Amino acid sequence: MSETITDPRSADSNAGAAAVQQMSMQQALNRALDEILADNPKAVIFGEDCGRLGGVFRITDGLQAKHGEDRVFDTPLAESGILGMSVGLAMAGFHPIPEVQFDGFAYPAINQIVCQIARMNYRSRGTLPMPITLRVPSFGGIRAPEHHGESLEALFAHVPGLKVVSPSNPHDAYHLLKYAATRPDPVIFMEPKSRYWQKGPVDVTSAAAIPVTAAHDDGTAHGGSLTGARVAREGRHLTLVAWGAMVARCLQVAELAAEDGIDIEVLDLRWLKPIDADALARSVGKTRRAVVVHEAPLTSGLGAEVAQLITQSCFATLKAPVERVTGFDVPYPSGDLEDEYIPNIDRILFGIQRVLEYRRG
Amino acid sequence: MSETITDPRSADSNAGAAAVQQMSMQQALNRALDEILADNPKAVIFGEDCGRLGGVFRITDGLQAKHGEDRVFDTPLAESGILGMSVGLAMAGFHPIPEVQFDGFAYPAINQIVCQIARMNYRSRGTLPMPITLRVPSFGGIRAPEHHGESLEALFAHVPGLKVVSPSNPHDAYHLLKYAATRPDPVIFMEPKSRYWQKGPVDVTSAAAIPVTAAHDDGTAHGGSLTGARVAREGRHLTLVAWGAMVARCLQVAELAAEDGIDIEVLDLRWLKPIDADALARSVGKTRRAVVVHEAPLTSGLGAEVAQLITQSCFATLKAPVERVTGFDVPYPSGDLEDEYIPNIDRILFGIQRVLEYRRG
Amino acid sequence: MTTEPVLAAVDDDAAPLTHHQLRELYTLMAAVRHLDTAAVAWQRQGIIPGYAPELGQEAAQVGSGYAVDRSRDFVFPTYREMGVARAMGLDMVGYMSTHKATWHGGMYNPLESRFAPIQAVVAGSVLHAVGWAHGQTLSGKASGHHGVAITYFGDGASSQGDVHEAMNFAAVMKAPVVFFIQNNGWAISVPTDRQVAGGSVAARAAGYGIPSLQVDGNDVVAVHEATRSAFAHCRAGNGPVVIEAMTYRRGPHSTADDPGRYRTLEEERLDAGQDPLERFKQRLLAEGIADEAFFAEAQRKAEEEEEAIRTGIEELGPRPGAEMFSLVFQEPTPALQSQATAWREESEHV
Amino acid sequence: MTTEPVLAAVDDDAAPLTHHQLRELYTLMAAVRHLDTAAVAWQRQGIIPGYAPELGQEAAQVGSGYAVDRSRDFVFPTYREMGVARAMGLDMVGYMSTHKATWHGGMYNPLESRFAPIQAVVAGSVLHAVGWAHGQTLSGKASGHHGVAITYFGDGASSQGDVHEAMNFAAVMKAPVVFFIQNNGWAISVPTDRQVAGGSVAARAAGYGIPSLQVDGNDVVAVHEATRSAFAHCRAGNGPVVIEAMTYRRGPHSTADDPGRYRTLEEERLDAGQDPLERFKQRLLAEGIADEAFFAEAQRKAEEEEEAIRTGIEELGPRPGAEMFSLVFQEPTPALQSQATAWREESEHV
Ligand SMILES: Cc1ncc(C[n+]2csc(CCOP(=O)(O)OP(=O)(O)O)c2C)c(N)n1
Ligand SMILES: Cc1ncc(C[n+]2csc(CCOP(=O)(O)OP(=O)(O)O)c2C)c(N)n1
Ligand SMILES: [Mg+2]
Ligand SMILES: [Mg+2]
Repeated sequence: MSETITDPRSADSNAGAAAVQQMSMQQALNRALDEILADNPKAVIFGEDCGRLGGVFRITDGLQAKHGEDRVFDTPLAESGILGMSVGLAMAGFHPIPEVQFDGFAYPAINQIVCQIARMNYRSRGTLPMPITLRVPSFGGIRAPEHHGESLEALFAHVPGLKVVSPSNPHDAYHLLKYAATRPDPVIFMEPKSRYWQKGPVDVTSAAAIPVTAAHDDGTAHGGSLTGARVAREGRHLTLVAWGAMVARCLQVAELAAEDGIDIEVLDLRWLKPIDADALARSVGKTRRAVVVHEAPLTSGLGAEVAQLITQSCFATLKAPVERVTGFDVPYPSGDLEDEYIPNIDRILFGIQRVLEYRRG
Repeated sequence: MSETITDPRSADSNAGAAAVQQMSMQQALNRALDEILADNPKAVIFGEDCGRLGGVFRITDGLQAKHGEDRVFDTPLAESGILGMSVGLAMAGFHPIPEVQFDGFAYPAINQIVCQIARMNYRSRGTLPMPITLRVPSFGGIRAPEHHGESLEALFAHVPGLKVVSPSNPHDAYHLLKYAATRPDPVIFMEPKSRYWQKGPVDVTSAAAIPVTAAHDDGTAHGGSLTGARVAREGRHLTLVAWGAMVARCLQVAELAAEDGIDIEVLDLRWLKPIDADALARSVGKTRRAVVVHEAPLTSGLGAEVAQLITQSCFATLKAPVERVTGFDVPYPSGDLEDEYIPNIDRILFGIQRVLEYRRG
Repeated sequence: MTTEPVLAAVDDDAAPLTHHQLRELYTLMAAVRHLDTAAVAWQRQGIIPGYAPELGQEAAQVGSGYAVDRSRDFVFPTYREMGVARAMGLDMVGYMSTHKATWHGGMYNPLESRFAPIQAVVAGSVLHAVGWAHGQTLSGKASGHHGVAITYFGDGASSQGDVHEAMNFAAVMKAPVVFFIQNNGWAISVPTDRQVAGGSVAARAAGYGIPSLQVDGNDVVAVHEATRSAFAHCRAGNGPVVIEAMTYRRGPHSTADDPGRYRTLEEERLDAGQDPLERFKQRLLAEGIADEAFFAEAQRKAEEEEEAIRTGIEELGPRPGAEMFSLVFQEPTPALQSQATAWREESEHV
Repeated sequence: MTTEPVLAAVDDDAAPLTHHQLRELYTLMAAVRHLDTAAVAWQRQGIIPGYAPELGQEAAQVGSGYAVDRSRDFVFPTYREMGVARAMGLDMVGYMSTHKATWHGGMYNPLESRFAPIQAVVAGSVLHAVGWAHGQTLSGKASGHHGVAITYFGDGASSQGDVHEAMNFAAVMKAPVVFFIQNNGWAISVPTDRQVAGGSVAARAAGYGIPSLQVDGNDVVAVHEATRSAFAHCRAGNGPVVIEAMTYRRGPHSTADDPGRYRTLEEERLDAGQDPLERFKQRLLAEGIADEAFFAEAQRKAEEEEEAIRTGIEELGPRPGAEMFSLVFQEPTPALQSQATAWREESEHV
């Protein structure tokens, strides 16, 4: 299923002559979970259809058979139950890795997430940590039924006590999940479901970032630490800030813009809480122009926070106000209208144009 | 209980020689609800302890006795139940005015609010409107137990299909509630519970704004329409943007700053969705400096949206990046630490100072 | 501890079903079976992106839907109530449009058809039914004339907190609502015995003082009679009723599902029992109520109907993008209107 | 429909309470009664901003809390379980600090005291108990040695969806958890008959196949024995138990409440029944287990204890503001650290 290719850039990794494998994000996540279960006897995976079925997206495929029904199990159909139970398991010393089947079904569990998971460490003055990694297949783009295409990052990022991360490619998915699941604090892990089946290079021996796909590998991308943002493409004229499935789209946009001589930097934010404000400052400090792209509705979306962080740090040099290209302030629509809703290449290009053509007064 | 004073500025109201009465916000809201029930036979009020007790804050005091148990009733203790039931009542032609007892207890109902109340009109292509006015005693400042001092506006404002409003004074409370409860769309009505017992002038004959308290009445305040923001105090040097209980605090700050010759405009946003972007542009277009103040945590709070709207419209003339003075990214603390958490006068003054002293490069 | 609550047997319309009605029930079931099977094929052919088959649940759905009085009752479906919709005479192109990904809630008019928009949140609309039903009480119609709400949900949904809140609210308020559970053995891959502690959703009703009926969900007449008497009980002002129709999801959860991962064909065969359509056919034959010519005609009509619906679905174009904006509110906001304008300029280049 | 599930009567420690234990129970109840009454006075005197009295619930709380084995069990309280805390020997200054508005969850160590942080969300921690209990099962201790979770909640809380989800999860997973309901007749102003459809929370247990006990919550011995046998049932690996202790909230909901708005003093007198403390005293007297000197001594100790706690509470200064930031995460974030720095500079002027 996964072919091995040799990548000269990872020669510095532990493995000596490193093996970079092609795998889909689904495979990368599955492998990460497998290793997490093997490494930590206190890690447990559960949720709706996670066990025998291996999850509706097969992220937990084969894990029950391999690790047993005590480690990977199905729960009754109740999200508040799943998350509330996670709190108790964490209090008993476990590292729960619950799954909410789709983004929109995190809402029934919000009370447990906001008032319990995010606060138990605080409430208990640090005596009851909540090492819970909540996996949420997220965002749209797969022509799914209602409530299966939601973007909840702005909500999660606003909640004190939560950390939030979203990988954009298989390599990051593997490493970020392994990182998240070894933390002592709760992490919401937002998986871009429209990218589950896309393959990409994964270096399991080193977390240092490698580019998203060979097509966009211009040899200049670099990573920095797992806890921060990642420069997915270097550029001089404008920074596109994105996360999840929008990163790949922004890379496409950058390729197109390059044809017109516009050199775009793409910053994959990865961590949506805490946001890597330094990376934003570094990138836009250089490019002096920025557009932030997300699928969630505009108003009170995370784009506002990103834009404000950029404005705060780069005000003196910014050439134009930060633009936001986002979903609209409308409920996520049915499949037929999905492409009208999610920021598409045209709309991102228009946003870039508005920034480039901005003139004061 | 309420004394009548004559206000020359309301001479243009319907009542000819108008009667401006002093009342608390609790009285103003109670009176508004009483009139709403009298005016609209389809209006129904319900929630936990709303009936016999008249609500833990007495906002529905006496209404059950006056209008009957079919119009004002207690429900079992279940917020999802209360909001889910509201959807059905709206489908049956009623105008539900449910109460969630405290901000933090809206979380168990978020699924019904976000996925049902906010979407039913859309899902049904306009055939099943949701004229639901959800009253939420909100924000902190009363030394209450955990989860009784939350600010959910950023969450609500991000949800497509909801409108969100928060009054800062008794006059607005009366008129905004009557306005909200006659709309065909769902409105989240966030009541600043720390202001319930503060008295102020209410002109029940005219919605045109009157100043918050006589102390801050410099004769220059003006209102505009009920659907927009309100200039609570005019000023030339900097705009403080706030809502709910923070408006009164910003007015205090403005008085203090005036002693140092700093002339501050205070904009009471009132509507948190949709935000009155024109009023922001008008005010900051004039003052060229802005600080937004809220109790909610900083990250992904509504202050980011407000700041970004200001930056977007005033970029060319803005003298400094918009500052945010907000609660911290920590769970709302216990009473002893509440004053450390909520933006206080000092912290707002520091924010103002940062903006005034900002120098490019 | 508590005594079992009993259903007030005040079925004012309790005459046994006529032969005509029995044949009508069969015709409906045949139409539903054929349309359901066809919809799965449509998905394979790329006509629709997905579908949730109700294969095996025709008796439960048609039998109950047939009891609804469209002049006063209201139905709250899930995503799998095609048979109820058809039994109530819905515009089936409008219904199926949700699976074409045209519009989430479907394109039929829920107010006129007395069938709420399709609901994708498991247990999402159970409380709506309670609220709607309480609205009937508040409207002060005399007992015996209440409109009744019927809310459909599954064994899986019964685990959701909202179902508990709904049953408790309904019982406290004596709301005229029928909780109609189709216990089809599965919630995606999770079997009922890992889902429903105690083994029966109906058994929970007693804890709220609500009368309940557990009925053979593969027997259309039994389902219909149970539903009819539940409606009569509610209409008379006696409060809610729980019906649990024991049936079996013979197909996959949806066209995206692969049941082979969690049950064998042999298990399916054993657990599914007799096919409800075939079983009803045998009964009608045995009782001399219908003959082979009748069944052939029912099948022909079902095919004709399916063809018309498929044509309608194929002709259904995407909705204009402007509807994304115009249908959010009754009173649109300036902010949203300017987003609509920007969208039009950037996407339609006007 | 279903047969009533029965409690496996495997109380391995089923010896009747000794006289010493009975006297200890009384001493605890007296201490709790006195501290509770005093705390209301503290609020009036401005020592604490608020308090939720448990007047009348001493038997339910002390009787059950006394059954907890602190070496292996874990307690999940609400905001009204002061009597349980005291029975378990908690640091009562730490406990009371939540009412001083020092720290929401209280200042005691929940891990060491086996008493979870005070919970202000109604029904908020019921699911936690199930998760913790399932953790005991997963830890693979042999049956008979399970740690048991006991979760406290009220008649009002029983309406919340989370309670249903918890009971269903617990029953499906056979988790060793005791659901301990104090049905005290009221949820703020709403009486049980407008809250609990069917009239009994315990009666709901049968629907999940969970054995339940409804017990006189004003009889400390009855409560204790019920709890002890429930623990034994759970410990032996037989799954969850529901206990409903029928009692009465003799005081206001909290010091901010005015019960006169929803019940008369006459109703209170009639509904409350006999005072649990007085009743137990009469029994001990009648059975010759304790004499007036003992009761006087219990009262003296209670007063001494209350004084020490009050002193502790009065001496409790506010927590340093820096804790707002340092206790959010185990691994603090740079963003939060810079907020802490800004706070220090602006608020402490350093
Ligand atoms: C709140 C929520 N959680 C999860 C899902 C995903 N989901 C859709 S259908 C389903 C199973 C439902 O089972 P059941 O209630 O028995 O109905 P059935 O599908 O058998 O008709 C699940 C888990 C959802 N739609 N809503
Ligand atoms: C989720 C939630 N909703 C509402 C409240 C407000 N509230 C606090 S206590 C209470 C009544 C609880 O009644 P019950 O469960 O019977 O417990 P009791 O107070 O009688 O001990 C209410 C409504 C809350 N704390 N949490
Ligand atoms: Mg099912
Ligand atoms: Mg109670």
